[in-house]
Amino acid sequence: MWQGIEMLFQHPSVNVKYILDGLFFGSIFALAAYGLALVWGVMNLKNLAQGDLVILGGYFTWYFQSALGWNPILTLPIVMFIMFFFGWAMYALVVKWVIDKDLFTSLLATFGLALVIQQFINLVFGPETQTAVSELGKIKFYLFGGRIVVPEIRVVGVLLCAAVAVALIVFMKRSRTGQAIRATAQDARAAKVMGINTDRVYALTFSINSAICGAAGALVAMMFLVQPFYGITYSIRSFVIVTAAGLGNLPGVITAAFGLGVLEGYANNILGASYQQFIVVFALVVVLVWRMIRLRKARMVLE
Amino acid sequence: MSIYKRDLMIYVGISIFSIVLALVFPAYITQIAVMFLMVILAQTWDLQGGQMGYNSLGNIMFFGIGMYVSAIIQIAMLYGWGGVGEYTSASGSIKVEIIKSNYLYGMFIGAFAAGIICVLFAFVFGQIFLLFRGPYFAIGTLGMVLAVAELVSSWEWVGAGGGLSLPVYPAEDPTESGRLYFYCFLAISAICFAFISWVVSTRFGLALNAIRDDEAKAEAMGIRTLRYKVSSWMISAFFLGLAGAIFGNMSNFIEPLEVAFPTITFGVFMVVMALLGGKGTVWGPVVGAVIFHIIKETTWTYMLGYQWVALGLLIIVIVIFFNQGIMGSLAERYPHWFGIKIEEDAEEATS
Amino acid sequence: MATKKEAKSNADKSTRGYHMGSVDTVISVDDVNKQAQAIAQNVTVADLDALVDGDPFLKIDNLIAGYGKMEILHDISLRVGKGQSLCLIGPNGAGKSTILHSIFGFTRIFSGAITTHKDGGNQDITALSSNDKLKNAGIAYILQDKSVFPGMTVEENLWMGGFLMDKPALAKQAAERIFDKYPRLAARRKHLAKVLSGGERRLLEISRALVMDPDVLLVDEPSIGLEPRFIDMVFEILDELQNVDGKTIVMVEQNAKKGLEFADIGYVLVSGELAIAGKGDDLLKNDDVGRLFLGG
Amino acid sequence: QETLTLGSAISLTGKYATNGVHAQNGYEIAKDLINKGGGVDIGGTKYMLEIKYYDDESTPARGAQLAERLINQDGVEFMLGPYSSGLTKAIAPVTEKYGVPMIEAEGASRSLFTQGYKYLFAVLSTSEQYLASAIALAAEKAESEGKDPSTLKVALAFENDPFSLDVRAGVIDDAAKYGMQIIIDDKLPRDLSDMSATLTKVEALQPDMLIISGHSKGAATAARQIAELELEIPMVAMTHCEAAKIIGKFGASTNNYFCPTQWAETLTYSDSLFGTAAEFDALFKATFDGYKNVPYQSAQAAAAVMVWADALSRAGSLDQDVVRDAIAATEMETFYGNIKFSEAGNNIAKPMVLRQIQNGEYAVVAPSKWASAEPNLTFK
Amino acid sequence: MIVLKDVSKAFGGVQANKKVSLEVEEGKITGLIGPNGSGKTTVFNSIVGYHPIDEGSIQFRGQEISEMPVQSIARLGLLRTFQQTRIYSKMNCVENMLISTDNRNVSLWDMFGSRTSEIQDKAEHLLEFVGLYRKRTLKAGDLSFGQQKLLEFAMALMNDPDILLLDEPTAGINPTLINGLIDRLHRANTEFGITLFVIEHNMRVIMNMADQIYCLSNGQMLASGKPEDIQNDKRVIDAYLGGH
Ligand SMILES: Nc1ncnc2c1ncn2[C@@H]1O[C@H](COP(=O)(O)OP(=O)(O)OP(=O)(O)O)[C@@H](O)[C@H]1O
Ligand SMILES: Nc1ncnc2c1ncn2[C@@H]1O[C@H](COP(=O)(O)OP(=O)(O)OP(=O)(O)O)[C@@H](O)[C@H]1O
Ligand SMILES: [Mg+2]
Ligand SMILES: [Mg+2]
Repeated sequence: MWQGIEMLFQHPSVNVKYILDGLFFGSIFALAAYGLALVWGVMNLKNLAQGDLVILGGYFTWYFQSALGWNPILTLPIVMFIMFFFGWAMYALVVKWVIDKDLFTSLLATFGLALVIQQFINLVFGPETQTAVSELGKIKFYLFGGRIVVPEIRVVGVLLCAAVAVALIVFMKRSRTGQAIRATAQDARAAKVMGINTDRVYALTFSINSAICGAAGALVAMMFLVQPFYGITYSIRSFVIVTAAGLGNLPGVITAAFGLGVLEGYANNILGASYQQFIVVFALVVVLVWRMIRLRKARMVLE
Repeated sequence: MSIYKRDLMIYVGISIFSIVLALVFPAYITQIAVMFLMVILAQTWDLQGGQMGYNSLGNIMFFGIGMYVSAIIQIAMLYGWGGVGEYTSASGSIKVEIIKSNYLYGMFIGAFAAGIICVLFAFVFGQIFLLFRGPYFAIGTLGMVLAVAELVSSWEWVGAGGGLSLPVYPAEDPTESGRLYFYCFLAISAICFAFISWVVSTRFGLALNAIRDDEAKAEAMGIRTLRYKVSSWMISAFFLGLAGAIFGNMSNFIEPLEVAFPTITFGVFMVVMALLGGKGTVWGPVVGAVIFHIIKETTWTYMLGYQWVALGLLIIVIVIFFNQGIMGSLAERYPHWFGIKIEEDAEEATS
Repeated sequence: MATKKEAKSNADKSTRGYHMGSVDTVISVDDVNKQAQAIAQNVTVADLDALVDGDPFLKIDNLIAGYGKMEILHDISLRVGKGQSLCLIGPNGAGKSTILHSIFGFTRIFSGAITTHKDGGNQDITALSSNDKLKNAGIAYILQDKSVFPGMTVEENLWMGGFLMDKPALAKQAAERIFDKYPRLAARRKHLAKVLSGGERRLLEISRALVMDPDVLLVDEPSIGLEPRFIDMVFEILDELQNVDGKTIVMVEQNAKKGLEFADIGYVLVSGELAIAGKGDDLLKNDDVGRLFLGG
Repeated sequence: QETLTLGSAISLTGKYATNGVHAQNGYEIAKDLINKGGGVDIGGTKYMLEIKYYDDESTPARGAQLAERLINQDGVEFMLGPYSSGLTKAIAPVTEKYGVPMIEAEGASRSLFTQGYKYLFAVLSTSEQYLASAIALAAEKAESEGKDPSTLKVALAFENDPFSLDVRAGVIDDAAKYGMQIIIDDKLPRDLSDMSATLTKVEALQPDMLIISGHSKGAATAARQIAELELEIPMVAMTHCEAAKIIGKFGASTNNYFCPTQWAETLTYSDSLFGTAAEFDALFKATFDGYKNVPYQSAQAAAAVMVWADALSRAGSLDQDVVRDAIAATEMETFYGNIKFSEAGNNIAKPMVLRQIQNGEYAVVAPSKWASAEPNLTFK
Repeated sequence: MIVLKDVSKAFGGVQANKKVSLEVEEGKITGLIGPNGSGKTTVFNSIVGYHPIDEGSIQFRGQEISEMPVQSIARLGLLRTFQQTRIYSKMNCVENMLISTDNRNVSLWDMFGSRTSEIQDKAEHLLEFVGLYRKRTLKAGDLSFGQQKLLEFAMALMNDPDILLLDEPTAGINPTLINGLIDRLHRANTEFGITLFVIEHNMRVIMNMADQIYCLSNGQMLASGKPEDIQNDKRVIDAYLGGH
């Protein structure tokens, strides 16, 4: 532990590295978390299959590269497109029937969905870990005498994250469909009375989420690796981020995601890699307790 | 009160039946033992999830803590406290002769201590986690169990991620240990059933239901909600700790991530079972656990490779079509079985 | 029309807010139901037709509807003419809101038919989806409880009212027309709806329903939870809508005196069945109705 | 003609699914070939082999239950092992209790063979040997360059599971023997997909050796991220290179990595069933799609089935204790290597092999008996 | 019994209560009226501890309660009902009543106490009192809107409160049933000696019931006095009642 802390001072470039990596990885987490915040906010759906959608997107990316030889970065829109329709199908088959039920029904149904997706991937693509390689160059720069190499795909990730965030904000504020989604989120029954087809809005929201997860998955395949049963880590991170940020708070989601990325890096260094999940969760509990203490002062509860 | 007694009689009947079953088909004894474990898991989950409306995803933590506490105590009883670290780092290659009475004594002391320690954990954790509500509680407790599992798996003294082999029950007849664990699980599940059905028949049960239906209202009525919530968690923790202790002995080899804190298997199964049977009822979790266990063992045999798909689809179908669970649907159809009387008013009928 | 309007306005003067009066008639819930069933007349469709001015514009025939498996409405018929107003009263849980829900398509309809008489032809709207109801059948619904979009501005709320219009610009024009009409709203157009007071919200809800320029307005308890002055204001608005703009209004009102005074036709609903139907003023004078539903 | 059923709980889902399937393929190919050749002759009767599988979901508790089930309900009298040391640890007490002999091919942990099990036999070398030759090689190289081995700095990144921790124990012992300094010792989480924090430390502290073990995902993650970050480490050694298919995925960047293996197709072993190691390699690739290199997990699984066939025919009886003794007396050569069990049940006739990736191919560099190439290694 | 002194409360920019002072006298029925959004519910919430107040003091029988948590205040014998009715919807009426008993002296051990027939009798007696006896085994959620209001009222009585705060007890209830409710409120006040503090928009109700009425407007105390005085108070008429 002390050794890790010492290193931070002896090799200052390490700090830059952790912070940069935190941003790069945070942007992936942020993508998955946007999606979750969207379905949570609009449909009140706590989607436990979030991470599995990410992994599925990753597998499509991998498949296009390994079987068809397509460049993974260029296939990203295709993956998003496919995932959009996949999301639509999932909505029509399962999600539709549970959105107006209680909290746990949706948690459990999406957990069932997660199992099915995992096994679907396992049966179709096999259980092996897979990666997609984007043949992009690397950016190098020198700081504090150290050398920092940034694979370009990580920059792409950050840019994509920013682009999706902006697109989402514009879409929500400006487009009629976005307005319909917002209206449905605020009061579904009233939206119906306005003639909004809430069912379609839900389907669309879930599909957009699915597409965003697909994009995150493509990045995961290009930066890390995918394996059919790895979804849960991304699900948990998404929940941690959204819970910590609070609903309907896009800047909060981004901040929390980056914060989490950086925190994981430092925790890995100081406590050791095996405490990674512990740190994620511990951060969540700390944030929740802190928020609760503040609310308690206001004699309110976290609900 | 009468319903409470009737329920107990039925449960005693079931216990006797399963003892007979286990004697007639000794080959299935382990599976029946695990079935009773499932009953315990579902029932203890339901005390929060069903009766109190607090959907915990982390109850499995007590199972794991119980397992480790009992394992360590048993080892310490054989090798002394100083010997635990040595034993774990040697991965079981240190052996002492043990005799049956020794083993049983260790197991019971270990199990009881496990229960008590779990109650303490529930008390402490409850002060924080039971202040969260809705999804925050569910996600918070999920995180809690993942974190505890990771801590345990980095703790060298208890064997870290490498796991821990336990002393083996010294019996000549290989089927004897199966019977032992079967009776243990049967006994725990019976006591657990009796205790939980008693407890929900008292004012305590009403308070839990009130918290489930409207916690803010309960608070506004002056009910000390936190006290009830923590007590309920402590009860569940006790039985989960016992169950975990016995399951550890049954498994022989324990390891943090998959055996002791199996969050995405047992941890989720307990919820599915309670929902399948009907949450918030005394019998729902029991019925749900039995049916789920049978379905699961069958699909694992006949649908090899697809069994998780089957399970996933099963969960989806359950939540979509049996939102009330089996007992819930029955209660709707045959309310008088459940003591719900709709009093048809004579006066109204005549006028 | 004009003469009628004057008459109405005069009648309005008699009741203010929740009105005053004695509180001596004490009847239990069960007794109300029982006595209501006792005085229930066998209301026939012919009776209903007789109350209508001209051709019925909105018709319900033998409607049986409910939620899930539960049947709430048993064989309900309803008739209201163009430009008329109808008020449903009855004890809590009688199924008043459920009738409005059924017209707009929020319930499960077991049998029966709902038709509108539009552009000279009858249109069966029983199975239309809610947005077709609004778009094609010209029916707008004002819900019983809060239904503004709290996180949107007043302006945006009105635009949402025109969500089904072909072009967003049309919705904006319609919103401008409404702002011209109700300066009280125009003053707050950039404010979020959640900061409005209860009365302003109700006004927003009503005017939002007007963006689509519907023929029929379904209004559920316009006065619930409102302070006395607002109640009068809301009824004035409704009055104007009916008598100046010629809208057809079907309304539910617990503040029954006020509702019946306002409406041309009154129906009394008990346990999902029509107990009494009559002209609003006649029902007001009916002693049984007064005792059972108006508080004596 | 009769059938004889072997039972096995194997990981078809869960974290070990990749290697579980490799092992299952190994069992299948050997079983089919033996059956094609007329089955096993036991005391004059020809028996066809059959294997009953259950999916243990990579969880030990489930594995133990399934072993009970195979033995009690399905009446299986002879067992094949599961994948991974953890699962084997859970199943061995059960087979031991019932006196069911089990020949396993995938549980390498040393601690399995210190428990005094009588019915457990393993065809593979135990895990502390995995990377021992890598350490020895490094020490040798350092000396030949005129450096003191004790100046070498070692970085370790091991998964937190029974197998990898055992490998780690072996490495630490060996490193201590040469007095090497361990400057990084990270335990990797189970759901590992990112090691950049560890690699950042590596970059900062510049160790001479980086040693990694974390099943397939550990190898894949490390190979990718070392390349991405352009780390220059004189020596990189990792387990599970073949299983993770790192050459195919990361190409030239994996050159010079050292990979321990239980077996290689270039070894000179042979037997009458599969022929030479190379012939096994060819047959396996022809039978199962998608293998560029045959993972040793499959080879040793096949060898375990061969040991069964051999021992059963020598026993000439289906009595479990007779068969056990026959297994204990095994002394045979297979395409996979020589097999002879110690008192404790592990195979002591076969050394581990260390290979290095050179020009996109695996080349054996140690032990010198099979070495086909000189190790490419210089310390700065 | 309850004394508010200069209580202020703001939500963000909205000043819901501005230096509100009032007194509720023991054994009497006190009314609180005022336009929508004038801060009536906010006064209730401040008293029972739903949010902290910005300034001022709230005393109950001379004890400062403005910083106590909700449950403790309730256990002093100060109870409220909600504007949107709140009952335990999945429990039946009797159970709703049983759990509403006085929590002032519940010891750790009493948590597991069984249901005594004494309490059962009291519950049934009170259900009869509000006219719900025949519905006692029905799930509370299946009751109609008005019956739920009555049940909530009965639950409050079950608790033996010293004072009961009622937030629009008659909103959305049929006028004739309102009469019944008023009758019961009167009886609760005289027979059980419970002090009542009532928010109402319905003048027919409040004028017939209250001994003393306070009128809020824009968060400030506009007027107070006997019903007749309030009814004729020019300010109240302008701000609230509208011209008669
Ligand atoms: N969504 C629903 N699901 C099931 N039952 C419902 C639903 N909504 C209403 N009900 C039931 O239908 C019956 C009629 O309800 P409805 O809302 O039409 O009454 P109402 O006459 O409008 O009463 P109120 O004056 O209280 O508004 C009630 O018994 C109610 O419990
Ligand atoms: N939690 C809150 N957050 C923000 N503003 C609030 C909150 N609660 C109340 N307000 C605001 O405070 C003011 C007073 O509200 P309050 O609920 O006390 O009014 P009221 O007198 O009870 O009105 P009504 O008769 O409509 O029930 C209103 O403007 C309201 O919008
Ligand atoms: Mg209604
Ligand atoms: Mg209010």
